[in-house]
Amino acid sequence: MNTGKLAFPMPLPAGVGTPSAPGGLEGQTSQEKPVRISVRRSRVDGCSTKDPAMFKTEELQINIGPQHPSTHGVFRMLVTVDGETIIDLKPVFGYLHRNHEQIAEQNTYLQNMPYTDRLDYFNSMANNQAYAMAVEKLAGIEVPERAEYIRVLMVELTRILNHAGALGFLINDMGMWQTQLAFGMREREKILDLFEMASGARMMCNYFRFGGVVRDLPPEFMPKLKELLVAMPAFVDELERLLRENEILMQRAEGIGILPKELALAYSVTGPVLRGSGVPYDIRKAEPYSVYDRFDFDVPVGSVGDVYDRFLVRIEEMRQSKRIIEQIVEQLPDARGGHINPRARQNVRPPVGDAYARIESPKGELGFYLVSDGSPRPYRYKVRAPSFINLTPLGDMCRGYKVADVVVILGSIDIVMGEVDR
Amino acid sequence: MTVKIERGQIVTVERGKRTARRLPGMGLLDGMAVVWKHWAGSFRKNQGFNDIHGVFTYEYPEERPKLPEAYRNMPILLYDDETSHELCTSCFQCERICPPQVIHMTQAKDPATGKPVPAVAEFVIEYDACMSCGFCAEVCPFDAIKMDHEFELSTADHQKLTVFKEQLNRPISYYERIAPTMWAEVRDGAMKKLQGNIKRRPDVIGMAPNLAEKIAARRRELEAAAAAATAPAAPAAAPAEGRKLTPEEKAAKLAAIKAANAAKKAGDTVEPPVAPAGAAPADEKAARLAAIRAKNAARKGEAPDAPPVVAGEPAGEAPPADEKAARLAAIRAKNAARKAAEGSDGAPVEANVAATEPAAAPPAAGAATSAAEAATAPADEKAARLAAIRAKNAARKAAGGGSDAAAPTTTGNVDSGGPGASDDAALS
Amino acid sequence: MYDIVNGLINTTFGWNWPGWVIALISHLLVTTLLFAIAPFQMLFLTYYERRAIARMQDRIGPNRVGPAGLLQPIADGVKMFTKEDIVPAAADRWVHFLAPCVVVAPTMLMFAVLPWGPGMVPVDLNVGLLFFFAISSISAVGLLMAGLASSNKFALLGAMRAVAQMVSYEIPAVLSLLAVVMLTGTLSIVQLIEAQAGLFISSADVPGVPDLGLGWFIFTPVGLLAFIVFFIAALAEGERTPFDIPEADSEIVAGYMTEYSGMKFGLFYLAQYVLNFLLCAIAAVIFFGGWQGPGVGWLYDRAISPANPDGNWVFNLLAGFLGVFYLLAKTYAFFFVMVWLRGAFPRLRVDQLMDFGWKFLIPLTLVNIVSAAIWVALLRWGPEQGITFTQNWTPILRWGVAFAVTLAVNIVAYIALARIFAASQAEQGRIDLDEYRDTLTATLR
Amino acid sequence: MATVIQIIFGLIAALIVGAAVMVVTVRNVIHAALWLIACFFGVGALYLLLEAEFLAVVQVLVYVGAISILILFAIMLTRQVTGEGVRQLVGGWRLWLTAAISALLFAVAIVPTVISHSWNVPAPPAPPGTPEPLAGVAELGRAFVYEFLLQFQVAGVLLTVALIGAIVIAFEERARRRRVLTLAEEHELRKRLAHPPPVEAPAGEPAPAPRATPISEGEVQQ
Repeated sequence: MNTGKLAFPMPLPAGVGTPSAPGGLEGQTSQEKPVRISVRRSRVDGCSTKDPAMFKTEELQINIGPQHPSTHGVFRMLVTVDGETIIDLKPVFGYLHRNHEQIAEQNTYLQNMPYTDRLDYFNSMANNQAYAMAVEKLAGIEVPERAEYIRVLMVELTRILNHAGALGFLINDMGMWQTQLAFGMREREKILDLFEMASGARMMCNYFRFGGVVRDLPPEFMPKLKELLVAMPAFVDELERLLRENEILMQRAEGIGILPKELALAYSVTGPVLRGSGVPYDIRKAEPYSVYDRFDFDVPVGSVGDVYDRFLVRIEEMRQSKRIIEQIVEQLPDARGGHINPRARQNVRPPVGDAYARIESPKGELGFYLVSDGSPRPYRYKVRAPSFINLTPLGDMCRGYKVADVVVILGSIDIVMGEVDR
Repeated sequence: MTVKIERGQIVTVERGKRTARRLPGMGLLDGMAVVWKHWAGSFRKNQGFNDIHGVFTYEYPEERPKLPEAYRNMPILLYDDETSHELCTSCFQCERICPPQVIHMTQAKDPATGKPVPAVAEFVIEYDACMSCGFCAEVCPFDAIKMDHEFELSTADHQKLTVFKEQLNRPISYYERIAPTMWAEVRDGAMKKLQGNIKRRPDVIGMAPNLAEKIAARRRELEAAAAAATAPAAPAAAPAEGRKLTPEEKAAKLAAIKAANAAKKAGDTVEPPVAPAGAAPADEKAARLAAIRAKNAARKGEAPDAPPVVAGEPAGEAPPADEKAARLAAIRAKNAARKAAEGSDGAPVEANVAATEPAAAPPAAGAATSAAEAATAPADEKAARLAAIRAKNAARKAAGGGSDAAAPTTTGNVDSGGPGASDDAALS
Repeated sequence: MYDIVNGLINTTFGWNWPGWVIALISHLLVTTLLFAIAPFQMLFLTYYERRAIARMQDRIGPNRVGPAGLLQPIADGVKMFTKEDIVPAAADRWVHFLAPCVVVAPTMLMFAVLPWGPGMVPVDLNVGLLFFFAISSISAVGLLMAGLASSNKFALLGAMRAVAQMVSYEIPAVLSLLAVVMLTGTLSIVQLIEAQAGLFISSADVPGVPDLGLGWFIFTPVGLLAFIVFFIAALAEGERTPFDIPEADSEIVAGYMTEYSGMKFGLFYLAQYVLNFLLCAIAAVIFFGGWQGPGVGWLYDRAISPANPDGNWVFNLLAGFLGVFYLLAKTYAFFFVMVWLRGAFPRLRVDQLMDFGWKFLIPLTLVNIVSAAIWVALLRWGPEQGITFTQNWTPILRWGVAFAVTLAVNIVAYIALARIFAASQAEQGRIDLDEYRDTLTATLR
Repeated sequence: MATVIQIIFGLIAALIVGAAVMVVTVRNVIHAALWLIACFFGVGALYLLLEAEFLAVVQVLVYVGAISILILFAIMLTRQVTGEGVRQLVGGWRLWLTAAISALLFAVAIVPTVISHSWNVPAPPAPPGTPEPLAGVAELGRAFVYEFLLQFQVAGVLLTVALIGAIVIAFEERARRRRVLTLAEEHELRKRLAHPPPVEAPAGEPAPAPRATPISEGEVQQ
């Protein structure tokens, strides 16, 4: 097993090293106590009260969640505040634990496919792809070209819908009463209509099979997709016009929840959160899987690493996804092969061994690690869930900000509790 | 910062305001303009995928969404419209693949030989735990199980969500309507396989139970076939069935008398009554009654009482006075017994699901109704068994009376009637 | 109302009841009327808001109960009434019980000075404007009671936020109105409206303009800036987005209302919507002429009024209807703007809200008061106050010069203050890390 | 009419006195503050009854709307709100003594006024031509800037000084306040402390290079 080694095939900006490199940052995570500093400084001599306890304020512990409107599921944050300033924040989760990995070890490989839909219920297609890739790697199943194109198309659509939803929820957390969320949901519904056409279900798609996808795109799919591609830039432009330069949003987002890039690497966050911190790490570029090496697209990165950067990176990623989809629409008719490898069987029985497959899911690096003992059921099944890993720096990111910023920072991380708790 | 990389570049997103031209507060006004545009555009419908304005609400109960063919909600079973034969052969593929393990089925057996038949006896899907993954429809080699488009399944009664075969059955024409191209792809193969399977299905096994008239027609067909065959002159007296479908004794008695008359007219030898053990009586009283009657008949050494015909059938359809009639009565009794057995298994569910059956499935009548009626009555297994045992004992006694040797061979099974049994009787 | 009742009882029936009885009867009648109107306003506004914001979000909104969903608020009200009223075990029962009453009562009292049409004012207080805001500040006490009595941290936080916000934003609201008070020289709301007759130019400033009821203060630079500031402050007072921090559901659940259920919760809701209605109405009254509009003045001149006792009551009726129509149209238009803002803006953070109020709005209103003084000096003052250079100007010229000067002052002040405010906001988050260097070194060892 | 006014006056006076009594007797501090607000409100109503509308409104605006809120905020900063288990400062005969002394002091102030006042109720109608009483806003303002200008200015300066003082204290308090560094600030500070930062990465790590070989399947499955 050599999967722990992260490769950085892209030139990194100055000052960014490999994950565990610079500045003696090892272990500099939430285990340490946060630094609280009180500087005693008397600006007006003689006016200062000598008694330090006189203005001492009391720390207050608040439970935000598990029943709270903006914790994105059953998630609890144990917040210690001084006034409105956060001194400490402990994320508490596990309320949605469903024993996913253990269940998966009781099921056959194919039977797990619908369960992966339920991990991150916003991006079932991406989950399917990661799992299908892992099993294909393990069992050595070839995927025809056309199937790969269809898969990439679906995952890029998923990325758009996830970001549309995530930005909507972020703005909703900021207090804009669901307007952007409704707009995002409108686009999401269109994409879900496409998913429904192809796979039969809107959210729990269960569309991917080992060696391809379950059925080919129906004839009415492509015209609809082309129509959608007309609406998509208009939607993103409108989103930018509505919010990008909105002074209130900028006040709420700029400089809030900064995650410096060295620490982002040290926390091993991935996805838009990492890219928002300025690290150009995208698995689609770093380790092109599927047919991603055939498309032109850019990797947007932020410069500061705050909520605003993550917001902008997501907007830009929607544009890039749309670019990829346009290229797919062009190239798909020429793709060879059918929608599924005809030799792929339903009941895979991979040889003894293990495999780790990872993709750039909309939320970050989604990996499936499978160990086979030669039986039709996985011996070990492990999910590397981006929501879970991206949640780890939450406590540190919130420290020093206000209570109202917590929900914004949480929203900018974009978690789905189904994936965090599994 | 932009860095060229392979097929693309790394772009640093541009932060903040793009232009310094603006008065403070202009960003807010921009946002208001966007919202205004949506408000002003909301007095028309959303035009489609390339439109980002206009109301995009579906006013649901009035306005139904157009579902794509591939849409899948819950699994259903298909049967052929013409022959009313179910496509399912109970190959257990779906039961095996189902991730949450909510599909259960039993295979049908030939009543005469006890061998398995490529048809399904009972098929249960727990809709409440089904995750609509569609694997069952995918793996089905006979295209018998398909995914339905019906999604309004909400109910206050949790029990309703355990669904039995009567409620799962849909005609092929229904599926063809909701998914024409998907059915067209598989139609030929599926129909060919079905034709092959029909040949291997004796009697009315494998026919959709909710198609009463079809089954009746098939029975008539079988009847004709049986009449054409030169059967020995020892038609089986109908076994005294251990259960009765209707609590109304009058109808039962009428039927019994008619059957007995018919048998007498035929002047056949005495056939010991046989109680099918597998048949669960719908009603304790009726079961006892039947048992007592069977006993009496055995003692008398006369023709036993014929099975009470299905309540729903008019008296005019009562057995005609010849040996054909006796056979028919036997078959009917057997079928009724089998159905009652199924019916009593699914007792709590069937009756109410039958009411919720969508219009696509023809309303159950005849046999199905009787089954449903039987189901509404509390099925008391103990009483049924008791009755069966009593009937058997009575039969043995009758056999011991030296009337015929066929009695010991008749087990508690349902396969006593018909020409085979009477052949045996004749031989011995 | 006194006149009507008096006329009815003493003149028509000839009963000759004493004056105080008639006063009592007429006041009771007015009070009953207003108490009936207020909840219906609230019911309608909730429906109106939900429909409007749904349209902004490409939805339809409530459309099931009654025609076009009109009965939806009634259904909600029935739901409220039938809900269980829960008082937390640790709550201060009496204070918990009294808090909604204390919140609702002032909003009802505020109706006392609101003129609905020409001659249709319950009480014409000579300090009506001040009364309006003095009374509205009482509801802050109720909010604080709710927060303190609930023994819930979210409720406490919400109450503190609400009260801090209300107290802070009262200052810009009152100061912005002060500019208008300077223009008219009265605190009586009725006189404020009467001063807004005319045609784009207040008839008080330029005598002889035709009375079309359009001499609204919004058409003066002073009034415009005052209106902007007042409306922003009203948003904060009424807890509307972007200032709905006290009940920011994504942060502190429902603020001070967290522990309330049933009709007590409904009372808070009622108070909030009635307050919003009143704030919109008062904005319409002060800056948009209230019931003033084309035709009302002409009709009222022919109606029975203290100035014209020989008028025709039909004109009373017509003027009343037209006036009420104008007022409600303006009020609902403002409420639509409130809804519009709710659909378009995220909410501010609580410290940003305070900064915005204290560091931007209050300086702006102070500048506006200066420009109001300039306006008054240029238009009204003469040699006796020491202003001699305007002596020979025609009224129109005076008006034009005043307009230009105050506009320039206000725009410059707005841009400059916005820049300064933005710079201060940008500066605020920054800290000098080197100050902390030693402490951190000590902490690390 | 006069009877009605007297009845109303009686009610308001009862409210004021009753509320004032409750303020000092109630144990719960918050309840005391709320009774105090009721007392303020009664005083405002009394002003209204005296046709001093402006004063009444200002009383409500300032006392009910602002001062009472201030008091409640101050109470929120105290630890013990309910007052249970709080030992009273004085008790028994000493309490009565304290009350007597207070009453005496109050009497010293009030009795001469009561005795010297001519109690002709109702007030005689003012002869026509006398100016309005000093309740109107305009008169009040005029009096402030003509008659009592010095006092007005002194009061203004005093308030300004108090405001500045409050700001100074607040600033000092802010400087003294515990500051929690955010992650980015802490990181920046650590970087500065560790200056110069160690540049080279630990050996064995792959050097960043464009298009490094992706992890191959075989490598993964070894």
